[in-house]
Amino acid sequence: MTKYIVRRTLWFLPVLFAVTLFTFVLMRAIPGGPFSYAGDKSLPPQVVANIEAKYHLDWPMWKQFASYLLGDDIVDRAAYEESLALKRRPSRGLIRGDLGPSFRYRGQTVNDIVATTLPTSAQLGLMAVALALVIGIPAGTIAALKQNSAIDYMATFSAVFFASIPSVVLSPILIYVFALRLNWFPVASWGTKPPYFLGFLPQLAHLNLTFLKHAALPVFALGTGMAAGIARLTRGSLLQVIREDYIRTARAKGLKERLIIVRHALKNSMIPVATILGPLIAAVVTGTFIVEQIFGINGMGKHFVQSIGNRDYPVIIGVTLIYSVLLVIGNLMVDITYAWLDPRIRYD
Amino acid sequence: MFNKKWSLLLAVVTIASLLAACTPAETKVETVVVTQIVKETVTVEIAGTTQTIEVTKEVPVEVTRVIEVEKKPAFDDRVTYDFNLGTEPPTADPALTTDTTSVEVTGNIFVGLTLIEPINNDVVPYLATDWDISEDGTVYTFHLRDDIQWVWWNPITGDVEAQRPVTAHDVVYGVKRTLDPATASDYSYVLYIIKNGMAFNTGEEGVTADDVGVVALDDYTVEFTLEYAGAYFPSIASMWVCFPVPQEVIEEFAEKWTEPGLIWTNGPYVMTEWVHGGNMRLEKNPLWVDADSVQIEVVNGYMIQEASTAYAMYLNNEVDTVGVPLPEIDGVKADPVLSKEYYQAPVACTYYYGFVNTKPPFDDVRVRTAFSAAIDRQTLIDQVTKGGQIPATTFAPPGIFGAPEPGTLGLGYDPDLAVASLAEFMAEKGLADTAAFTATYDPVLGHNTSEGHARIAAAIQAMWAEHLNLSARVENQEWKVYLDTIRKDTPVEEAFHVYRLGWCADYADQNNWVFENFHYNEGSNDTRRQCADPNCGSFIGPAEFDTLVKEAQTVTDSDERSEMYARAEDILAREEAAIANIYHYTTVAVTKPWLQRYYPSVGPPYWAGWTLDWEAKKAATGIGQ
Amino acid sequence: MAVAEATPTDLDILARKERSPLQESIRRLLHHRVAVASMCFLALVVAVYVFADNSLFAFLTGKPPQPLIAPYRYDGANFVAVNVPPGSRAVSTKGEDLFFLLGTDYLGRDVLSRTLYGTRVSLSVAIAAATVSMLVGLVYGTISGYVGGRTDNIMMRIVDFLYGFPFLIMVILLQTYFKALARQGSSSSTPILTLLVGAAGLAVYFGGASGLTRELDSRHASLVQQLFWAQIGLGVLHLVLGYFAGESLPQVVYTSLLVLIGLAHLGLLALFVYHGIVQKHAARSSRTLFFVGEGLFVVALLLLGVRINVVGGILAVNKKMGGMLLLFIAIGLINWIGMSRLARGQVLSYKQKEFVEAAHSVGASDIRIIGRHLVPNIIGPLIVQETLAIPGYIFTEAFLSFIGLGVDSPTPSWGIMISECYPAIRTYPWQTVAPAAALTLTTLAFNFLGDGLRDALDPRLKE
Amino acid sequence: MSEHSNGKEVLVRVEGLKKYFPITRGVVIQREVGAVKAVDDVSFTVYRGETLGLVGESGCGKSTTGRTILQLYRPTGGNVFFEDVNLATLKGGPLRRMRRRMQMIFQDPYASLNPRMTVGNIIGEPLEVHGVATGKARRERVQELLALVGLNPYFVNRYPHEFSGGQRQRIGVARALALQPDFIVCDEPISALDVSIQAQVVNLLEDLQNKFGLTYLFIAHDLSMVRHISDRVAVMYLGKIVELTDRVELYERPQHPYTVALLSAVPIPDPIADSQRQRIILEGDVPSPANPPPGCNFSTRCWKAIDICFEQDPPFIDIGGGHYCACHLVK
Repeated sequence: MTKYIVRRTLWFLPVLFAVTLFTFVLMRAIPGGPFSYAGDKSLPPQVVANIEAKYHLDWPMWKQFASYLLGDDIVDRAAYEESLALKRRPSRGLIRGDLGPSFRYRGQTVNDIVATTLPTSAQLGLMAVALALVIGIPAGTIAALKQNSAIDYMATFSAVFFASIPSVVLSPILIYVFALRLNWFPVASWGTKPPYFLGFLPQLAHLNLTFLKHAALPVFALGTGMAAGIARLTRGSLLQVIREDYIRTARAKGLKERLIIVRHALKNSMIPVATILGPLIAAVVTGTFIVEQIFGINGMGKHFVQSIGNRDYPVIIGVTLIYSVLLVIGNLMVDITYAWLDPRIRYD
Repeated sequence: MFNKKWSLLLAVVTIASLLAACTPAETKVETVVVTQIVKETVTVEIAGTTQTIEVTKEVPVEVTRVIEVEKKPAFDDRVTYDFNLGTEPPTADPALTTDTTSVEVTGNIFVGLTLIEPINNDVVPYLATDWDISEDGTVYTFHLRDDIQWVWWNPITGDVEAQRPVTAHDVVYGVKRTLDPATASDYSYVLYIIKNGMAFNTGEEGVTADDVGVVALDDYTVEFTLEYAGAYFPSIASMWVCFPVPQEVIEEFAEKWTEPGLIWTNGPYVMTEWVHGGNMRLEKNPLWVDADSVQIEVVNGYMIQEASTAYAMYLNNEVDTVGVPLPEIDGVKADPVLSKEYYQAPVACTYYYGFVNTKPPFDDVRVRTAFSAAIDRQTLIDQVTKGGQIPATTFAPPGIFGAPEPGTLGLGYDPDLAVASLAEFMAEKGLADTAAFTATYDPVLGHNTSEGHARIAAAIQAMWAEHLNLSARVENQEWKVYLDTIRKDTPVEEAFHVYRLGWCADYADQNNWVFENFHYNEGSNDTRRQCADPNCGSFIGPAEFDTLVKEAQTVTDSDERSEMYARAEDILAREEAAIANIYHYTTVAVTKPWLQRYYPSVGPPYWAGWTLDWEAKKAATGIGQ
Repeated sequence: MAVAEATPTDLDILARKERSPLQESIRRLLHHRVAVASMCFLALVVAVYVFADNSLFAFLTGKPPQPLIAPYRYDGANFVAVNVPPGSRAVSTKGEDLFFLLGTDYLGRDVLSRTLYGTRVSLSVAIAAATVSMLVGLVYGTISGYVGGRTDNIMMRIVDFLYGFPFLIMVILLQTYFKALARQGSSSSTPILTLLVGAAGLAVYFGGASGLTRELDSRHASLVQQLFWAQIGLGVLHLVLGYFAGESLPQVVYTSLLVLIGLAHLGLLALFVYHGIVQKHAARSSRTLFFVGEGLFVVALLLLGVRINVVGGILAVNKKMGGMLLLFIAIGLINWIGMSRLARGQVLSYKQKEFVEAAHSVGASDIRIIGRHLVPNIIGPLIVQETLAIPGYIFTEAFLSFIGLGVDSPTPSWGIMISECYPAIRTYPWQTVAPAAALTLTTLAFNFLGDGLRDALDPRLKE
Repeated sequence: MSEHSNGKEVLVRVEGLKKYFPITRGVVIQREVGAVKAVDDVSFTVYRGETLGLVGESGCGKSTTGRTILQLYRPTGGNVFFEDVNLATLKGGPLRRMRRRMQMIFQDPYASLNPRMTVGNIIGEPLEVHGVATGKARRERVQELLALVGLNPYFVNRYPHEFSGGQRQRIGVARALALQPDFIVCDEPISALDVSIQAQVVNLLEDLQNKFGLTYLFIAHDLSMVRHISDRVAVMYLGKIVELTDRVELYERPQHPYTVALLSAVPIPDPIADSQRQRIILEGDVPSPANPPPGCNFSTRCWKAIDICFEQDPPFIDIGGGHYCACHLVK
């Protein structure tokens, strides 16, 4: 198992390299550069040249990529020395964890941006996933056990219904009803701010009613759709599992129905749920643009969209990479969870 | 098996709650790591001999700040103004500032040499008490006040501490830093009026920072030498690119110097918190020269991008003032309470449609005239934009020096003229009807992807259809791609026939408007005026407009300048019909009754001049109870 | 009157077509009430899709399309009736009496009409993305699973690679790129380099072919000759189309012709290689010349096609479709990954079955085995999966519209309507409610249909 | 056409046939770390018109041998001559043309028929592939074949799931016969069927052999059925043929210890004789074909093994009268 994990982890490297290269090339292929205009004003070419020289955009593409990957000191020692002399941050390279400077937010690095926004998104996302699991699994289980009953139809219908409402519709409705009409929750922003506990958890001092109030609406907006999906999956796979022979055997043994469901059926029916959980967590933890945008949450989601609009190359690659890392880790976790849920699966 | 898991969970929960209960959370140490480059002498032994080597190292310097966090955060009973900044300010460094959000921040924490007074747009003394102009108008000598201090906000105590007075050397440093190519400032070109400014910025051989025409005659006198007599230089001196900045802080912390706890400022406000992308908090500078008259003590700016969300926050009493989103304007005007809080104020910006003057059929002035005159500006404002904007017939809006009164000159809505011009053109080209016109030229109107622009484009498309009886296609492009497309060097086949653009004042002078935008070779000239070929590879030569706006730069008599600009505007909009001016912007905002504010048409809002009835706000919003 | 001239014989009754497994599934599906209701709803949506206006007939007559089911055109602005609530009446500037059942939007466009027209984009995106991802995934997964071994290994590594790619960012990047291309591609000039490559290829090819005709025996030589002239003919046709007919032919016809020609090139080459005549009977030098020249020639012609024709054509079609085509490609291209995994897994399990070996042993070709034996057996789960993925595609379209990367204005899609109007949800709720309801109902229907299909194809689930 | 010394005409000659399945390791770069030697150097001949039985435990490589002969698996080494054509070197079209002359009947009647095709299409597929008959002619031919195997000709439009196991196997036989082949590999065609049905199918096969002069390679693990149908019998153990001779000879005078053990396990339909005979119980498991023992493959389980058995692989030689055996102890 350990060997398997190590091997899979090594496999990350070429994947991440490919993601980096692909994003690097594709975004540079898109017309429009990061600096030719300031707002509506087209800048004189000399000014643009100064800025591009600062960020080494005047280098040939391969060199920019090498510098992004390995750092200025390896790629061009002279330029590295010059940067130091000008008191600039030279690129230390992706291999040393440097995601580069932001072109749009001068003075901030991509690492700064990720450190500020990823935790917020992660808090929102994880709470939403937790909500989805807490609602989805019991709802799906009950629906499966009472198949074709009124409860089942209700649960199934509401699950499909909630899975069919886009969050861009749900979110303004939530704001209108719960914030403006009922005044229960604030309209926007997030209840905690950096520095974060352990780098991503809210500070304990901030963990209070205000935090929960700020979280309530966006978590609900994000969580219901997922809960609906999980409920459907749970129901479907549980229905399949309880028709398997070993469940019949367990019944024949005279085990208590609840025990059968909890100990035998549920665990096995969680495999499809685990499958979607990996990419799902990666997706919500890195931020969902719509919910964060409408609720004014300072998460990473907006950078997925805006960095492309700004042609903020390092931010585009940075957020893409973070997302990819979470995605591959998520997928690995799924595979490991598989092994735990289904002892027949062995990796070696 | 189950019990084990549950007990584990229970244990985790217990520990967590214990942690929560035990953590004193009274003080919190926060460190900002700043990388510094130092040279070190290291002694090493190589093959038995001792050698001294100089080594360059990056040393992370930890700047520690301790923030007191009270257990029960007591209510901060200071006059607090909450508002929405809209976005994360891309920078708080005056040399790198380009956008309005950053200008709002830098304008309130730094002082410029001069100030564009927010009500009348007059250039008034600020850091400079007065200034002398040489006979030929090329040398400006500013005399500075000596009582403005650099201040530093101490993150440990929360106090604002005086560092040293702001001097002429800071101004010189600031100007030269902006022009230094290594700074890579976007707006450095604004300072090209200063002698050798352009040469230094473009790295011309043999030109160094010392050659730039700015010197400190003494600690409180600074002298600018210009390339030519520029009557609008005092306006430029109000801009952020000329701000004095603290050399020692910038050199110590490099790019990170604008972070709260590090930054030195000299304006009415100090920055005390900046959660990037989240919010920014500024507090009154108690050491500010005019501190007694500054009433708002704390300014809290959110960075909510979604206008409808920000508006909902206003309705929920979470911000004190907010721009009204377009779809809400009718509702606000109809609402008995909100209509009293509603205000629309002119802003020095103009929305216009540019014609690509080399792309047929828009290379013919009659077609341009027809398309411009067929736009019913007032109906557009009433039906679509709704914010009480001013219909524009000329380019520069009121409040800009040299701007004619809207509606007096240029070209506005004139359906008869439109029809006549087009008919004349079509008769000459032998086009039977407008269907033939459309089939021949397939005119395309381009705008960057945005709902507001789409609405305006759709409305104007409908107006052209109604008055000229011809259909133009509308295309949109993503912003950066759009900017690439509308440049004058884009191949003409890829260019639109008509493109939309807006322009806002950097400084309150016509030079920033007609010259910088439309001068045939020194302006950006996206309309391709006076181009010898469709792709604008060379020029025909200066026309009357170009001569006028170039000469007006150096004319010192303000009446004469105004007249020259009025003539230039009339040529641009009517005789050449190079562009179709559509409207001058307004701010459309609602403001809570407890806030008294200004709406400056040029430059940032200065909170120092505003007042807020704190008791009324507390009573209305229920905070602090 | 003659009674029963031809009575059906008993034998005919015996030989009647029996119910296939597919028919069984359809029968089960028809007993699934919710699924049937969903299908009825979707049929209605499709009807609206087709008959929102008479563009089908207008295409034939060449007249501009007129609204059919929809009361008005989707882009008909009415400045006399901006933002009016549902059930309002107004008189247009031309004196027409207007009635807006679901109100109007910020330009006075009829919300009902726009919602009805909106089916075109949303449903097209759904169907096209599903088809693209299905086809690509099916072909890729089937090849990978069927060929197996090293090929399978490499192909699956590629899929693993793509699995780590962030789907949404890629769509955003791709769509930004495509949208940027949309204007630039319209005027690309003929690349000199391509022409040079083509000329060089032709020369080398000519040398190789003439060498071959000398060295080969008469039967093979004539084959080479025929091939050569066929290639030249295709090339000339290609160039003529590319240069002269490009403007006058309808883009769709023109583009598909060019693609066909390109494929024909490759097909001829493949045919030739397949027969392997050249390898056996000719001198090495002529052989190399022939193949290098042929390759260069084909590459040059294809490049030429891609540069001035295919891309231009696709962009033109895209423009006609209001920007939808590239959206399909972007969404479909990325969603095939899961499909290919599923297809491969299915192929692997069926490949082991003896009926596949049986087909081999009777000498069936690989194509036949895949087409007749594998695909019909594995297609069921793939269709279910694709149906359940469709709501996701519709949401993706809505999301892309939200960030301004959807179809071009004024073409209405539900996503665009929602994202344009939701800021006004407090003031003019009807502008959001109509498209949101349409979107929700459609995704609901697809979800239920997917559930029903799954039950029908896997009867074990139903008790 | 080669004539064997005994005057019978050779239809299929297998020489040193090998089929190894590689074992690979590695995620990115796959390397071979070993091979499962499913068929390891097998040689024998099949005479025209005879039935050659091939028996052995499951997993010994019988089915692989059959499939490799038909080139369903490409051999790792060795030659397969069909008449004078070496199938192992054929590819593409020529091989496909050869397939008309040799067919296979599969073990599992449920898995060997495509559930999505009608019986008519299943049986007609070979005709279609080789362009023998299309349209009406094809349909008539299919009905003929159905009748031939004892099914109602009007079942052509039915699907496999509507038939019983025995009927399905008849469909499989009909498919194999469609191209009128010379040689049919029967891969345990009856082991998945009920006992009552088994006899019917075997009888059908015998009838067809008589009618069309077919040659069978009859693979089975059931010795009694092989005895019934075969003319000669080959015994396989761990990828190798250990003994090959006449049916009578083999059952009367088995030489190889493995054959002896195998035959001792066959039930005799006489309770007294059955209770009196000596049964040899083999100890241990069959070694892994990925890692066969050095020397004789059977040495690990042979109760007669001597030193040389553990060192040298015994040659497969004729010990007289066409009786082949691979054992150091049998000369």
